[in-house]
Amino acid sequence: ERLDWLSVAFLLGAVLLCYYLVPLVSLVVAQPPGAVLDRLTTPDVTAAVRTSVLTAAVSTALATVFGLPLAYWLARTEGRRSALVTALVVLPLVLPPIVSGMVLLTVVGPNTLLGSAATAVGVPLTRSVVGVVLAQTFVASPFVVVTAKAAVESVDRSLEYASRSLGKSRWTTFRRVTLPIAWPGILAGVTLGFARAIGEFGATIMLAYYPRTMPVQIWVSFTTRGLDEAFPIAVVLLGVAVATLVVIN
Amino acid sequence: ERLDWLSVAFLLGAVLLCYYLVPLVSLVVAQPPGAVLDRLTTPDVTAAVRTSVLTAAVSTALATVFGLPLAYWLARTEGRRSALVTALVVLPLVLPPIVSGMVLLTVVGPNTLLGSAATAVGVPLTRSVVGVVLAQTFVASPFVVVTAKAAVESVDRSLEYASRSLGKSRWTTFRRVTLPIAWPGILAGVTLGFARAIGEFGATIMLAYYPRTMPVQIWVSFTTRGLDEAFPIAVVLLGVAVATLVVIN
Amino acid sequence: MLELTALTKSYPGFEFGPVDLSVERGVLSVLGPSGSGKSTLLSLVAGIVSPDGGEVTLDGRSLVGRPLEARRVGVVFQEGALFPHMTARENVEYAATGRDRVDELAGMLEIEGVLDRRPAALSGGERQRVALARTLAADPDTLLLDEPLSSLDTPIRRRLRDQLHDLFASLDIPVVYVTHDQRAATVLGDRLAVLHAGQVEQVDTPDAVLNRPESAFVARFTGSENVFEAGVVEARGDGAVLRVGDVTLQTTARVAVGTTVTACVRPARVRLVTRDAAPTVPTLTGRVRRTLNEGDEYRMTVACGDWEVTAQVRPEAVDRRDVRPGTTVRLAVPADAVHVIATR
Amino acid sequence: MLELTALTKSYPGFEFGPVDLSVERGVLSVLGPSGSGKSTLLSLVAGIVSPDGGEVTLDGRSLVGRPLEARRVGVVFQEGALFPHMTARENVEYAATGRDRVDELAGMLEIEGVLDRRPAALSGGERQRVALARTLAADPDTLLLDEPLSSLDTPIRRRLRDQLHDLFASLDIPVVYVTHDQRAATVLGDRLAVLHAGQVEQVDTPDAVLNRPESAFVARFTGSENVFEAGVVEARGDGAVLRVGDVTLQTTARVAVGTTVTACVRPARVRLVTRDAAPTVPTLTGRVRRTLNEGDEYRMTVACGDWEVTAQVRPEAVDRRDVRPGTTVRLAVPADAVHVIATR
Repeated sequence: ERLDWLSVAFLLGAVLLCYYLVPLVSLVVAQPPGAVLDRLTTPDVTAAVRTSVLTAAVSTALATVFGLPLAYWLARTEGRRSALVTALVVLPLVLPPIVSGMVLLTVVGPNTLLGSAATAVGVPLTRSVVGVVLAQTFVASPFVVVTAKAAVESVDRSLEYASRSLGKSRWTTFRRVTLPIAWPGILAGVTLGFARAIGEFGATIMLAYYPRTMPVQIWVSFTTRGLDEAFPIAVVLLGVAVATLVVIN
Repeated sequence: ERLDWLSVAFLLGAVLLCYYLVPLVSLVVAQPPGAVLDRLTTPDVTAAVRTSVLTAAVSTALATVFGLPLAYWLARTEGRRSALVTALVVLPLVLPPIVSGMVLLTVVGPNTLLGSAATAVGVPLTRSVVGVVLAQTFVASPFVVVTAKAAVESVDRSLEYASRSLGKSRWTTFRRVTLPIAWPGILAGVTLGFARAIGEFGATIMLAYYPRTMPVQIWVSFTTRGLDEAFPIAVVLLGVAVATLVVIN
Repeated sequence: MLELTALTKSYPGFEFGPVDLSVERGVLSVLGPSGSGKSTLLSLVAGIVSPDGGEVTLDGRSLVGRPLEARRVGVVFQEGALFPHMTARENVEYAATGRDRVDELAGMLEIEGVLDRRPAALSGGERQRVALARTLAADPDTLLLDEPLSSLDTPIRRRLRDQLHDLFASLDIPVVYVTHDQRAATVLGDRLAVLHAGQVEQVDTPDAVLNRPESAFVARFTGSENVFEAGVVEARGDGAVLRVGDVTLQTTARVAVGTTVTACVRPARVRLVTRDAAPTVPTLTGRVRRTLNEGDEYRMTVACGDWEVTAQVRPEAVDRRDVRPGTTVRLAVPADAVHVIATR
Repeated sequence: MLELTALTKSYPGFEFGPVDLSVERGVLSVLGPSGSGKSTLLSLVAGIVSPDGGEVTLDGRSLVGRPLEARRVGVVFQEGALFPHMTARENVEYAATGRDRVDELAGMLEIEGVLDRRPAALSGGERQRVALARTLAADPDTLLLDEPLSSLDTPIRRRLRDQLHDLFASLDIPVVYVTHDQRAATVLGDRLAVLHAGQVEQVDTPDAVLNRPESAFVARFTGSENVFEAGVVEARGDGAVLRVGDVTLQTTARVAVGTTVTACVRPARVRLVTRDAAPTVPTLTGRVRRTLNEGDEYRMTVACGDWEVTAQVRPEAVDRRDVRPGTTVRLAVPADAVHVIATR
């Protein structure tokens, strides 16, 4: 009887694994590599790759610069206030991206105060690279904050106390003790943030259908010219995902 | 100088928090509650809510049934094999949802072996409730596995050894020791999985543009009738996200 | 001089203080069980937590309100708290003013051979010595140590204890040594403070605390296992006679006849009178209940009527037949070994 | 009877065994420093890890290959491993066959008063007693204990040690008591195995291991701090004369003249000869280097020429003037206290 239970459990897990594995393999083998490579150089595809890499890099940089201090503060503060702030950070994480796009539109959309003002000075916040960055930052930065927070929390506080009791300032302590030890975790967070940003679809399509990022281009290709046209970009994004896994492990 | 550094850090964090908070508040106050409530009862909206709740519930159930054994195995196994399997589970997590939709289409799409066979017996795997469930399960189940894995890992193994050395089987040990202790973490994982499933957009729109789930309905409303029509569903999804936060804390 | 005045801190379910303590040059051992407030005391002095009230001064300047880095308080944390991403040398250099100082400290603490290793590659004793070197490298005005010996194996612990003893003698700053181990506290402290439930129960020289405890808690925690209630039946010029059940004991304490006292005797002061000894001293007669062989000594529990007394005796000083459970033996308790803790 | 035969297990960087051990009724203490393989030994017997080779049998049946739950091996884990979501009573009931058994064990281990508490609300000593009750409730065929006393404060540790001593005497199953504490090992074990680097260095009665160690490691780890190399300068009918530097010592060991030996002396066997004593026994003269006051005894390091010897003396047995560092003192080392570990 014990064996039966184990077998069933094993089987269930194996089915789920196959459900992950088979489609991924299928994507890679569905099309001859030559055809995929050829299509990689079409103008639509190269433009999308350029837009995505640029915007994801900027979003990740913003998320890191604004997110790291917040992560440190959350990791080193206890009590209600910090729990509330953590909840606020996690909220964009559990919010459907399409809703994230909507809520951003209510603030930076073309008919809003902010949106029209920005358009007037020549920096439209929607249908622009800025719009893509705004969408990606909203969706991806919580990953950076949450992961970096966990990384800082894993650094024993007594190491920080030890450093400061040796006469070193908070800043020196952060730079020479906390940061180097938390670095692998922070790097994982930044990498996850980049992966999330470059794959962002729901919020981006609401804020900036154009200029097309890779996910939006997949959608456009799929709806206008069928699945085949979307393959090269999908393979690129799969490559980014695999690279992400390699970095965070 | 130390003060300056702290102030700048504080400022950066505060800006990011505002970037999360302002749009969320804006969503809620942008429209008079009465108008939102009125639109909640239109047939499009109620159909979308029904489809989403049903499919997300089924997907979460599938993710739990198939994912828990896998999570337990991953939590209690060390070495290369387990690290590889973990990577495979995390891959759908870092893969852009639109790509997830694509890879699923290569296996269950209408022109595939599996897809056409299923359609022949009357269970189409795309443009159907089944399609929605397939998309949601692929995207949401890794959340369940990863979170449940962490929950089981946090249960001290010596408790399991103690139970078994008292003559209790693995199954009894799991049921009476591991599961009750890991329960809050597992529940958090299941809740996160549900939130992810109900908010799924990229993969769903590839596999099943119809029947419309809430996120797809937002997109359709937005493109065909403007932002206003999308508000009630967005508020519902925001409510789900907040409820998720409450459960996992 | 390090001075704590009316220091208080409250946590949910735990009140620390008010605590008054002072350490001039020399070592103050703070001894207490887990949960007695030892860590709180250290955290308050180091600046890791802020007190609710009271004052901490070091050489006259107030420390309260100052950040850790401005206190010049050196702390050796329980597991060393070495920076894991630096070698032992880098750890010490992090704090040191010059390279010479690193080499000097490495020589003093005998860690020259392990300076290029990361903390993970050090043994427990090496880790603690590197931590000590790092703390001293910052040239602190006082030194706090948090149970540095607790996780070490006996021979290494004993060796490091010897080294600490010699090191402390060479320092001329106040040292606070926090521990739950009575031996370490006694050996290393010039004075000994016993902490219990957030309060200092007694501060004195180790000998005074061990032999003249001021509370039953201090008595038990410092090894006076025989704590008992007794009636005073006779007063004498040189002390009094106590009665415990049907046993009579002499004490050098001057207590009034008719009062009830709480008294204690260290097991090491109870002697087993050999079979053939002449009954020159007053003895008690009892039956051996349990004998534990601790290696260099026997720890015997003897029932004298309804008073159960523990004696710690040297194997070479007793007849082996006398240590068997069930045997009837004679015990001698010197009058100056019977310490009266409290009268009522 | 529990029997381990040629048991081996290798880990990266650590080889356990081959180990042979057997325990009939009674208690085997396994003493060793951290990293010596104590946990591995326990895990192999309990079935938590599988051996690479060798055999474990309990009352004749082989345990190797059997899952934990089929072994009937009771384990008391280091911190108790109580189920945190159950009360103490539920923990014991989890393993027990009947409610009567729970009450009986609760009475025996004096935990009746805390049965309705969750583990988090128990003190360290209570936790260990509940864990013990839970293990015994399953009615095991052998009992393994992993350092159950190590995290307790001294008075509670001593009390639980006494209880364990009495409890073990009442059990008629083999008991393996694993510890790094020489006193606990000596007190509780009928026999004592010393583990070092995955190997059993010696198994014997506690007295034999302490007084006649078979290796320098065993000597040091069991408290014979004075381990030294000496030349045999004279053989006698009742032993030999050893020379350490410029000091002469007598031993009862029969060793050949001209050989070099490794010998040891327990500090407790070195006597400080009082100033006014007649020089009837052969004595060494030396200068006191360091004196540590451990409370009930002084631990003195005395330099006799270039031989440094540690003596553990009772305060009441010495002249207080003799314990000051720098003083010249006389020491007596009885011939039967000088144990020869090895010749070469």
